Amino acid sequence: MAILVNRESRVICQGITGRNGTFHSIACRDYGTNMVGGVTPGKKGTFVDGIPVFNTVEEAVLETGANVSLIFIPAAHAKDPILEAVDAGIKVIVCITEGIPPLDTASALYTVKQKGSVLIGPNTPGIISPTEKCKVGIMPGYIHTPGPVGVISRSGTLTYEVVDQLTKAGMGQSTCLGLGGDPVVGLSFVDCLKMFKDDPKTEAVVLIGEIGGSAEEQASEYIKGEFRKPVVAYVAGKLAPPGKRMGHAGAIISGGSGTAQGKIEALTRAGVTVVENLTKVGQAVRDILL
Amino acid sequence: MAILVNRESRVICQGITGRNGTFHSIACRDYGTNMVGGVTPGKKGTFVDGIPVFNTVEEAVLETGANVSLIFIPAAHAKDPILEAVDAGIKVIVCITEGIPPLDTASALYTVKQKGSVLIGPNTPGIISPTEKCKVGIMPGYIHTPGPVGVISRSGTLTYEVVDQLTKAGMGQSTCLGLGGDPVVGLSFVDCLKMFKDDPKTEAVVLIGEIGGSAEEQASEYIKGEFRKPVVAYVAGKLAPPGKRMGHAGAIISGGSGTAQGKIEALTRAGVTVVENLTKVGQAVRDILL
Amino acid sequence: MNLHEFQSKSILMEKGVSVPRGLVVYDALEALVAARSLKADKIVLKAQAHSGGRGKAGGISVMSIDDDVRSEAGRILRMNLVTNQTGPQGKPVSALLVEEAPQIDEELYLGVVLDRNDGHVTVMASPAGGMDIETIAKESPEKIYLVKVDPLRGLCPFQSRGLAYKLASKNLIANQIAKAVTALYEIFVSYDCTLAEINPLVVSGEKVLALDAKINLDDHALFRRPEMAGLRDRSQEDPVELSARQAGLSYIKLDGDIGCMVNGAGLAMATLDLISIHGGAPANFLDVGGGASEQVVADATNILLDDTRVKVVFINIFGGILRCDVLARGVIRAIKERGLQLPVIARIEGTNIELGRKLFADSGLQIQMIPSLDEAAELVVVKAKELSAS
Amino acid sequence: MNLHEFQSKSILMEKGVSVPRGLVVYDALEALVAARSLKADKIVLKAQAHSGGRGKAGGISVMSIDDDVRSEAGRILRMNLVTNQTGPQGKPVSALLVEEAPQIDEELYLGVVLDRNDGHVTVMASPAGGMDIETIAKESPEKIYLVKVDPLRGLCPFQSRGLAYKLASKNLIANQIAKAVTALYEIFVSYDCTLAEINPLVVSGEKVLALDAKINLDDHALFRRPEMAGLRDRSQEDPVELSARQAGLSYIKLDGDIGCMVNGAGLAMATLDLISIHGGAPANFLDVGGGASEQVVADATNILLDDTRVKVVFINIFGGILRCDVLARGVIRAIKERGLQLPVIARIEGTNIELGRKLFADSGLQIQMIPSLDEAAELVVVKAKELSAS
Repeated sequence: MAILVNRESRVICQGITGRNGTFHSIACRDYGTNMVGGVTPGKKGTFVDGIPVFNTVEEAVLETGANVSLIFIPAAHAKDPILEAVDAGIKVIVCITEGIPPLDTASALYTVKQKGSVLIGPNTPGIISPTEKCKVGIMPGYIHTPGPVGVISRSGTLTYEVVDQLTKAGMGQSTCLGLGGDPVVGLSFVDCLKMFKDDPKTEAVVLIGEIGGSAEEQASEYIKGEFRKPVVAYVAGKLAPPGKRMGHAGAIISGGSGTAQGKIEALTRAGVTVVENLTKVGQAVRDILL
Repeated sequence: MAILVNRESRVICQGITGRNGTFHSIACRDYGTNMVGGVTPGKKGTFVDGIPVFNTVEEAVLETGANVSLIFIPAAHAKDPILEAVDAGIKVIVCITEGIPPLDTASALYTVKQKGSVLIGPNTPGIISPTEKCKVGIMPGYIHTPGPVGVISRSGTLTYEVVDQLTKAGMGQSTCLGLGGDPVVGLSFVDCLKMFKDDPKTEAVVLIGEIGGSAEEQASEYIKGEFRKPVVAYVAGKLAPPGKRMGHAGAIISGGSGTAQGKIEALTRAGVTVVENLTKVGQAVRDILL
Repeated sequence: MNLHEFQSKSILMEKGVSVPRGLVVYDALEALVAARSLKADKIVLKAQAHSGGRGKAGGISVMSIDDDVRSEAGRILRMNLVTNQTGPQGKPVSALLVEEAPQIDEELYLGVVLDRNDGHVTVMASPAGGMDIETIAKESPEKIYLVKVDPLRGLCPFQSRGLAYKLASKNLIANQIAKAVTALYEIFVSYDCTLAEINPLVVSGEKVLALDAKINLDDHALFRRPEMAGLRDRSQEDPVELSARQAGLSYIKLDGDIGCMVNGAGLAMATLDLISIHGGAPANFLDVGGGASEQVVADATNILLDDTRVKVVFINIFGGILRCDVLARGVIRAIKERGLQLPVIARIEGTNIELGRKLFADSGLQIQMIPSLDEAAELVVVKAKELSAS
Repeated sequence: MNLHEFQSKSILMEKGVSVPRGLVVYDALEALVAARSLKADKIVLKAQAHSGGRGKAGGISVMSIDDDVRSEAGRILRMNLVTNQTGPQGKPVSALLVEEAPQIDEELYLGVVLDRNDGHVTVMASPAGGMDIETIAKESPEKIYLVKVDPLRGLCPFQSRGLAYKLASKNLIANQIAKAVTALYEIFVSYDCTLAEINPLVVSGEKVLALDAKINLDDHALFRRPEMAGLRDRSQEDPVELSARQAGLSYIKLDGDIGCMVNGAGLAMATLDLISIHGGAPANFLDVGGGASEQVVADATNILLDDTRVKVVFINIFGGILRCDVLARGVIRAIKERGLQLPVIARIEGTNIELGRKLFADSGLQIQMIPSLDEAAELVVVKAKELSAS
């Protein structure tokens, strides 16, 4: 078991004939993912290393029964393929693209939610379920190993770092996913915790947060109320530069939340084991589960 | 009992300080309607013959618990007040305004349906429930009388004509409503038939159709399948001028439906009593119910 | 409000859709000069009139540049174009479009309408364009591809692309079709159209061209596009219908001799039906509308009385917003101003009916008031027949 | 990309929002002439710099027209403006805005942001505008009115009106506020802003004026508004950060002496935290990004080595899309081109790690490879302290 993707997932890649699309479609298939097709308008009838290419997602779904899509489309045009995937009935959409104008993402996300699909990202490394041999993303597959730990992260490389530690500490992973680093993303910590709650193969969750927004604070509330599996958290950015202030409006809308210290305190109050030294996350999980 | 509005309905008028708004708000109240307020931006704190005026629908709902709105706003600006009513939680919106650009109506209607409200009209005489002493519209109240007949119509004056006949024939009405004469309207015959089906006080329904569209054909399908109360129908436009053809596109989308003869045949096949002479509708209902 | 083909094509061109090279001319010599300037072997002369079926009616000629273009252009420009859509009175030809006749490899269809049944703007496309598209729609509906557009989201690029790849496999062609689909949709919504249609959209070598186009605008939304008013061609409209519309009335000329004044489109149609049931023939459809003022009623009365074919006037009013007293005042004023020559039969009912009846009764005019609609209609027909016979 | 107050106000004016009459000047004499031309008793001189808190830092002066405007303007123009938002290095004053100082009856607040938590553009309004708005937001959140805008529907007129009537009861004022709300929202979405704010929006007699305005644009969407590039004021940006951005890097200067090169913003932040845990002080935040090329890595290396404050370089890379061999090649190339002066400690992991290690090992450069991140961070701090002490 795992969340969102598994052995049965039928995955297509939108933008498969581009450099990254081709590279990662094959890398995902090499990992074990059931890559059933790809989409590039005008390339119908061609193949990428044996994977059939279609003109539209609708066609790809009709021909292959695809239900998961991995998107590599340049940021300026990435809104349309997300909507195309939703309309074609794709239930899990993984958008790797970084730097999509946030208003485009917000608009696409509205339709995603309305139609009951799930958007992972944008600006995410994707999702991987080592227990299910299914990778839909760009993470280095070899650092993962099957096991009982779920990983949810707002950062790409930080996830790799933590997964690497987990694997080296003998703590395999059920599913690891990156929420995405853009201002607006499809999933929150809470959304994922709800799914991990119902996943019998997940015994503990690692939550990797960072400054900004209030996703960690919301996760704390949820964990305190309903989440009974152990959670280990790391929050990056205690020493982060103040960054560009968003005028008064940012402060008004955030109501003062968003600092690393505030997030760490909220998580601690919720009973989460918060690790301050990034390199000790793997050990902390091991201490809890073994 | 009745459909959509009743003795408990709390009605506001958007555009109450305009000529028609004032006239008909008072006429509705005179008929027995519970007119709890009106909305005209900038007129908060004033009264129209004792009815309090508010700046926004949100305020009016907060202060009066309104749940039905009657809209008299010029066509060029009528989309906004419909959305305002929906967002403020108004469940039944009666839009009298004629000639709203159809794309405006279509766009507003999308939100109306999404939020689970009901739009009567636009370009409708409104709705009246004689049994409940509730009139939300511009129909002459005195021609109505309480009784067991539901009336659904695509035309204003044609409804008055039929209601007058019904009353003179001793056949009172449970609820009469005009769907509206614009290309895009909020309710269909089928929507209303479903409500009349569940209304124990309605024993028969008069359906007043006209050429164009396929609302009557759809009603026929529904009646044949599920509607067990007697239905009397009149369809205007057998001799109608051919009108402006909508190029090929109109014919393609309608698939050939839309003529009075086609509608009459469909209704007849569904077991509806179709009256060809308008002046005999009242008598036909009487023949069936008595 | 309907646009001419050349006006529609000019809007399409602004939105980046290619059309055959061409020029609009107003006389035969101009047509010849235009044809030569196109430097094409084959040219086509197209009558500009608000009607489909122009080809079958002789309004479209494909010619060689060596043929007698001038005579043919003159013939078309002088035509009164009677098609299956114009009625027997026909339409004048307002202008002549002189175009190169491109090579035609495929004829496709694109159309955008607002589907009244579900309130969605609907984009239609078919690989089987041309004059038989309606038959295709009935007999092979699977050859018509539809996209229902979400009103808030609008048409997305992938939807245009999706339709395009159903019509063409070559990328070069599909991209041009997708562009035309997007353009046609954008025209439809930004101009508040009732119809935007390209039929046929032709594949001509490596190019995609709008060979014919029809764009009709919704009169109710013209206030948003005041600049479009200049494109209205009044010569294509019946002058009486035109002046009726300017007075705020909805008027359509019919073939009979009974002049009708009714309030509400539904009741107006029903009144025509009722006259017909009793064996009579209405001269017109006239809806004075819901909120008519005394002036509008007077204007309506004059329009009826101006029609020399009219033998009897039938007034059928069920007052709602329109009060019967206002109606009576308008009718009385108009008749008094011009002096009554025709019999008037009135059946009025509804708001302020007593006052209305009294005004008519006190007017001193010979207006026959009949309370029963059926009897009134019957009487009108009888009167009309008497006067026809005499 | 941030705009100056005067640039923001000019966009507001285009959208029909009134602002105080004023002129932008670049020297003191111009300021005097501008002030006199306004023919106002009271004027205000406002330093144009990308920072809030200008008033407290001495960058804003309200003066009588009879005061020594020229000297005061000169003082402000020569300032290095150090506010609570600029950091100790401050910001230069790019220009001076000379405005009439209007009568102020009320100070309101309007702001538009994208709420990251729910993905909705959010319009905020408060009757308690001015510098204390953040305190109000914390202590009296009921005084801040929010409208969450449906992304597909956009802001409706009734929503602007609704906010306006919460801020003002007089129709004349409320209508102007509603117009400002609509304008600010439209600016936010049509320019892809990260922030659009009017604070305060003042009621001045019967007029509503934007007394101060702040519009920041999202760099990711600038491709849609190429014309906005001309409004960028590079003098307000740190030159190193600027050149880093032009190289495709995300770089922020900090106060320490350990130069950091990391891939990924999260890992970069975590690396700073780790250095701090071990008692060290990073000189910068530097994220080379996910898909960096060899050239970008070389540029990043040069930026680190150019910084004279840097004593030790710490490379922490977990290769995903960025392959370790690409990283190694970029670092080696940059160091070989300039000759190595500083100790480099590298901890690399991830895609093509073996190849990366081999490249470093074979390079002949003294780059210390430490497999453990924690040990690497510890060693970097020790090295930096040694070098500081020596």
